[in-house]
Amino acid sequence: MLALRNVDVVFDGVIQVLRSLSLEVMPGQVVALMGGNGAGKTTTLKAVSSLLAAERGAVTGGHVWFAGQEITNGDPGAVVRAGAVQVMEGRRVLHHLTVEQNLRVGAHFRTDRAEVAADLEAVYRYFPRLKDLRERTAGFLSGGEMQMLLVGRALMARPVLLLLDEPSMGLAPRIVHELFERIAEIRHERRMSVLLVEQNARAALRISDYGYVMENGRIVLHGTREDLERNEDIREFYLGLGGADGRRSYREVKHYKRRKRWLG
Amino acid sequence: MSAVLPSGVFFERYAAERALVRTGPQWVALALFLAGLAAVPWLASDYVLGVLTLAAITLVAVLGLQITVGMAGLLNLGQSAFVGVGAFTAAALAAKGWSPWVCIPAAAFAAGAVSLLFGLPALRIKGFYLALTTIAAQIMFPIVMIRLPEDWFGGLAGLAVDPPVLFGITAGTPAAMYALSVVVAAIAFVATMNLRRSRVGRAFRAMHDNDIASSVIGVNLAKTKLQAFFAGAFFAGVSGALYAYFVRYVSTEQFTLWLSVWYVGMLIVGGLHTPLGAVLGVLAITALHELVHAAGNVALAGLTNVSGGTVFAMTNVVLGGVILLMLLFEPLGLAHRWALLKASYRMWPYPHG
Amino acid sequence: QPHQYTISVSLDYTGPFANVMDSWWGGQQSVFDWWNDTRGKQLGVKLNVKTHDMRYDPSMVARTWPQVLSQDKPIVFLGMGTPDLISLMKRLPNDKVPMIMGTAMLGPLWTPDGWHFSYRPTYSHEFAGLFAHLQSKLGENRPLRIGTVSTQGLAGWVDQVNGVVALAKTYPDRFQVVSSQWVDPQPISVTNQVREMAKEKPDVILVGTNTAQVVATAKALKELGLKIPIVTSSHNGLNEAAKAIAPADLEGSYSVFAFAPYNDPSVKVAEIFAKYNKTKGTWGITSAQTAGQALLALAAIERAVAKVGADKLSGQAVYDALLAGPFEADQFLGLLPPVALTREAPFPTERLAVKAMTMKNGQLEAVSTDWMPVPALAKW
Amino acid sequence: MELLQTLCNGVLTGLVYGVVALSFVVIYRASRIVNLAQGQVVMASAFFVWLFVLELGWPLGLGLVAALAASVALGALIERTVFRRLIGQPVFTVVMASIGLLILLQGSAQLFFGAQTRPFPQIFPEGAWSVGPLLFNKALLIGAVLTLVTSEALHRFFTHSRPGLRLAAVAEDHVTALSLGVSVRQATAIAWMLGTALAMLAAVILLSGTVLGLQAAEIGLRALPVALLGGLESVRGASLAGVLVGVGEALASRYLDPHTAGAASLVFPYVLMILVLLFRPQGLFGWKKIERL
Amino acid sequence: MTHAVLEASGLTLSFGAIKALDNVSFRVHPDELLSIIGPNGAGKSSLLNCLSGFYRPQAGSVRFLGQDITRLPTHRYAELGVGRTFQGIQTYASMTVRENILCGFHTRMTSGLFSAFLYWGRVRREEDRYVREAEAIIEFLELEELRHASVGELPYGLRKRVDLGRALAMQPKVLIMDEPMAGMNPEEKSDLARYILDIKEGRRIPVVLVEHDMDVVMDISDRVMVMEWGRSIAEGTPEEVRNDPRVIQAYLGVEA
Ligand SMILES: Nc1ncnc2c1ncn2[C@@H]1O[C@H](COP(=O)(O)OP(=O)(O)OP(=O)(O)O)[C@@H](O)[C@H]1O
Ligand SMILES: Nc1ncnc2c1ncn2[C@@H]1O[C@H](COP(=O)(O)OP(=O)(O)OP(=O)(O)O)[C@@H](O)[C@H]1O
Ligand SMILES: CC(C)C[C@H](N)C(=O)O
Ligand SMILES: [Mg+2]
Ligand SMILES: [Mg+2]
Repeated sequence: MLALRNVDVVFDGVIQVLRSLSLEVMPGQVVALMGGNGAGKTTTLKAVSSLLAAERGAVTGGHVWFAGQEITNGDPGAVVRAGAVQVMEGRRVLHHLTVEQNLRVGAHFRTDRAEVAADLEAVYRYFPRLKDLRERTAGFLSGGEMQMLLVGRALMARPVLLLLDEPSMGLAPRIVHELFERIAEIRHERRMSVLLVEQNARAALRISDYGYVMENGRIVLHGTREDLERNEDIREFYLGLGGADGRRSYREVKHYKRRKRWLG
Repeated sequence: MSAVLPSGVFFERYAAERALVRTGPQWVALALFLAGLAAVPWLASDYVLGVLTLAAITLVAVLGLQITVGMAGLLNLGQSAFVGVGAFTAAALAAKGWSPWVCIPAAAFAAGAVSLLFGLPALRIKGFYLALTTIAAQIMFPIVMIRLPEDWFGGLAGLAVDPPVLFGITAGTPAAMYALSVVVAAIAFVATMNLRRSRVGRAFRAMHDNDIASSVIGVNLAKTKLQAFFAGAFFAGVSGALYAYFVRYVSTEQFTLWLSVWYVGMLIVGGLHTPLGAVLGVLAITALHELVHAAGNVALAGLTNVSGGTVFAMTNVVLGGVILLMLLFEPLGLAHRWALLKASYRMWPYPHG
Repeated sequence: QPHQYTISVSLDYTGPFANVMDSWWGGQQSVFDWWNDTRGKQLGVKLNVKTHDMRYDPSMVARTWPQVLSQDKPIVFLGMGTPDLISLMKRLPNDKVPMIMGTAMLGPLWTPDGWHFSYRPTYSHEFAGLFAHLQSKLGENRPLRIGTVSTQGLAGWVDQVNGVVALAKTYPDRFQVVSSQWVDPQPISVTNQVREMAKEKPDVILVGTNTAQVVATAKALKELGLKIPIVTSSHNGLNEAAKAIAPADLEGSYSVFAFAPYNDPSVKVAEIFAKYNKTKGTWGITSAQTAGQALLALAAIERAVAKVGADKLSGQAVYDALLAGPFEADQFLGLLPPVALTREAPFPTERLAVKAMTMKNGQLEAVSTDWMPVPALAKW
Repeated sequence: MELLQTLCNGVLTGLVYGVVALSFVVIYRASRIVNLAQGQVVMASAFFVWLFVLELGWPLGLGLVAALAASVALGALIERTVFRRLIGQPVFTVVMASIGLLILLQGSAQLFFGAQTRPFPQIFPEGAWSVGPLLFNKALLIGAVLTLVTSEALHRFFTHSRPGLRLAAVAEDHVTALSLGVSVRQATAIAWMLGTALAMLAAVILLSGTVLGLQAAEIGLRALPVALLGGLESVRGASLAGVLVGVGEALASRYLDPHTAGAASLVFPYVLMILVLLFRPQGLFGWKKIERL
Repeated sequence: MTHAVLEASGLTLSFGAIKALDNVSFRVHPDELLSIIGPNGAGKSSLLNCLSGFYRPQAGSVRFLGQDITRLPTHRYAELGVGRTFQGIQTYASMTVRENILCGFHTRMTSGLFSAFLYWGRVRREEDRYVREAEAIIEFLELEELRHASVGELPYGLRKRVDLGRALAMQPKVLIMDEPMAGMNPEEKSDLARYILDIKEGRRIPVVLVEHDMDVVMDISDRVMVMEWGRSIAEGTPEEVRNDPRVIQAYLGVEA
């Protein structure tokens, strides 16, 4: 489905962010991509969706394959039409359009009107709150409402590969829970693959088949969900599970830095 | 991109780190540069001297624009009207016998004061819409100037200006005007750099990046916007005063929208995010302008069958083209190129940070 | 070997007057080439003409001037328009270079003791000459009713109206300004304004600004079914306007200037232009006006050569020659009336006369074969 | 009655401003580009008309079609070489680019066509129709009708069609539009082709039967306040604001100019614009800026 | 519990038909960390915006240290000592980390336009002093490596930290934070939690925290207020709130 092979990404001609990164998503698979702040997760997604150019960045080495075609530094429109849709971080709704118009823009290239209408209903079913807000100007939504709208809008494109950048950010726990259930559900319904960048690793891993961990623009660890859930470091740093027993309270975190790096 | 210093250079005090000139080699370069500037009158022809003088005068106005547009993010397409206000003020006072020590500051304050009038809409109007109110300043400028009583600013006729007298010397020669303009431009440059690294300059930039967050941080947006307009026009006023002394006559036709557009063009080419951009932009555009002009005059003298209009239309074509090319290939301007060059030199031989 | 001297010329190839520059420069260039070929040879003088594109921009003039001085060392400078005047007026007496203009002057420049000269008075003087003529032809004893169309914002345009207003104040029994309309420089329609003005029953409408306004005014008159002659200045003469509208629509309109109509058979310069012109310009009002400018410069140079000798020409010598009494008309090949310059004004104030052309049956023809005298005007 | 005539003339003139303003709006609405060089684009279209109809002497209809094609081609060229490459750049950069374009086009027009004034073909009938005591300039009246029809059609296109929705997304934010697979390139291309076609219409209405010179570009500066007054995002707003400005200007010219020696009508559009913007910073019908924390 | 630092009473705010806040009252006491939680769109951010002067409530009042500040202009809130961080990214992208933090000192510093041109004497000394203070914050937030990095190029999480630094520079008497933990992994969250606790305990600045991460909220809050539909529906210790059936139903879901 999706394969990145030894991808390097450089911004501005001088700032290298991804270093020989390789990763793979199989059809129908949910793959989690984890890593600390600045590891390059968002950049990885953009390398796939070809949105680097707008920020003066480019893939300078390696190849990106999607659905059997090379899309390295491709045209974002073509990538979307081929079925890979990114939900960007930063709540980029179309501010002056209504919620429903935002959703419709998500399906702007589809000609199957009836299906689009059905998908719209489906999105409202996944996020009932959006249905209440359908006539609302999107720029006035609350942070979490925008986040729902973004995911809904991406679904309107009927993606075969959904690139989710921290979808749970800013969502209430109940909604996060529901969102991940939805994703799991939709993925089964539509045999959709998902590349999921998530800080909420517990929730993410639960619906993932496979996971990658990034540091400093490189993949430092990867494996099946079971492998990762068993890994000590993952448990500690991503799942927030201290050692073998349960969670350590945030109140008890010590002052000194304990971070252990996989790579220098 | 963060500033990369040559390895081995570090600072023991924060103050030293924030100084404008920081390393030994930088001091040497600065000294050489100043010596070069000082030597120009002995090396260059009167025309070149005139060109450099005008470049220095222009630089003052463009530095002002860098403050309003580059730092504070308030698009100003009426800078030449403010230059005009300065020029007329200086000319009127000079005609009454005041010395440049009075005329130049007065011009600066007058231009600043007028800019407040047009800055007021900025309290509500944002972004591109604001640019239009500054164009309005530009359009109203000649209409108002001409209608003011003749003994204020000369009315239709405009005003003649005598060469400035400084320290008892009449600065009528090209070399003296050059010296005056370059010194003032240098002061303006240092002042702009200083502004940038202090409280008010930071407030300008903060407002530029994110105005509503800034207001919650405690920046009084209304005041800050007016300050930004004032500061930019203040420089324009100084530039106008020098211009009056240089051309020795002021009339409304000299301060056109076209000129304002040029100022902005220079800032774009140089890079609007740093005062260095203003310097590079003014120098680059002036040089290019002169080059095209010189080539045109040669062609006109040599090839009598070439229509002058054709040759000289090239000025606009070349200069407009350069602005576009810069935006396409180096939207951050020459200053950014310069910074990258320095960085890659310092990090050599490693291509990426 | 002839003695070589330089004359520097200000042109505008990239500013607002670029459209007429070929003819402009052609007028000067052909006269100078002719002179070098003929009288110059006899006198042992060769004039090198250096052109400078000043873009009609005062700062360009200001920064080019030191170079002109040091490299060209001109004995005369031919100015082009207001920018040359305003940036150089104050400097010329120090630099000892006389400047000769080909354009009409403006009221505000009417100052004594300058080194800048024109054979033409102000635009308003020129209009006054025609108005006086028209008033005398009215057939009844009443003032000529004048309407004006102009634009605020450009000093030169406003001044033309001011001068005519001053004229009417000086001779209330002969002239009356009945309506002044102010319009956009590139108006979409001036029908409203012209209709407003028509209520005051003007005999003529003065449009001094630009061709676009002349055309717009003519169109408005046609739309309103009115026939009122339009009076224009030399630089946007009727032939420019006639490019856009049928000559019939300009029937009866005037163009006025202080030199002879270019197509007047008595104007010998036309032949010189035909022979010597190297530009793409054509013989017309513009080239006639600058040929006159060159001729005045040459007349002064010849007089200076006679006085100081071909080897000692200088700016001072030419300046002295300019002020050494009237130049008679025969020096100007039929193009100019006698020119009498004094220290009092940068242009002749005595023996002033103008000629005008009018559109008759679709053809431009001279209003009168004689020079029309200009009523005396005080500074306004 | 005279007042009525003044008002009618104001409306007609205003709609000429309106059609130029419309060309600003269309480009903005489809691509978020504020093109300060729009006056120069109008001038360029006018030169094309002159070229085909008068210089090459093609029949009027054919000449106009050719000029339209040339204008649209120019628009496409500008889009390809400049604005397509600026996709994703801040609005500021784009405005600056339009300033560069302004200078470049002004120079190029002089280079290719020269600066002399020249006739412009009579495309609409000359003269005026009289309706009762009122006179209507034929060219302006036809132009006004064309303007209104075009503006209504464009309004429908932008608000009720799927491509219109796509353009709205682009006008909102280039990067977001890209991430949705909306082709920003296509949108800018459409914007420019529509924009230049409108400029061509504006040139014809504005200049029919008058003179053409490099100064024709100044219409851009007259129409810019109109575009902002109506709101840069509003297609209908452009013609309405045009009417407001036209009528106001006509009244100012009639009642205020005699006392201000012509200053009033010259500054009127700008004063009106500033006053309105003080109360509605987004213009009469523009999108209100959304500020959230 | 003596007098309140910050006190809101009867705050009501609607946008057209939407009631973002409906008669909300609460107090923030000295040395306390008050968390506000609630479903998306409940009105939490709107409430914070009222407290920091960005929104004007249509009814009700905000009192700060005993003074009614409801009608003061926005920038005066900061001057008086209401500091805040923002939901999403609101840092200054074109400035360095240190410059961002220095901006926080805006109301504390005094130099004006003309003295800035000169940058001499008092201005210079003032800059020196505040750079030192900024460095203290940089050290506290462990941003030393990045002090000269341009914030626009920093990843999300670090920008949030810069945001906090800027708020600290405001030398606030109360710190308001809107979803500071969003987009962070547990490790980063624990760092930030530590910072927040240090701020509250070390600097004795009371904190108002809006956050969706229940682990964090429950661990570090002294008191929790729950909002729904613009109203406050519950208030109490984390323990009380966690077990409140209404809260579970509206907000936490089955999970918690
Ligand atoms: N446009 C850009 N120009 C320069 N550097 C950039 C740019 N975008 C990202 N970077 C750098 O690339 C690195 C990776 O950023 P990226 O946004 O991909 O991280 P991330 O893993 O998504 O982090 P987060 O979890 O905070 O979202 C960061 O160090 C960042 O500074
Ligand atoms: N400026 C505004 N204009 C119109 N409606 C607004 C505005 N600000 C907020 N709202 C509305 O008020 C309601 C509350 O929004 P608010 O941002 O306060 O929610 P929140 O509790 O912070 O939610 P979240 O957890 O999702 O950020 C929402 O429905 C939102 O659409
Ligand atoms: C070229 C001339 C027609 C210009 C105008 N009369 C002037 O002196 O500026
Ligand atoms: Mg990210
Ligand atoms: Mg919120």
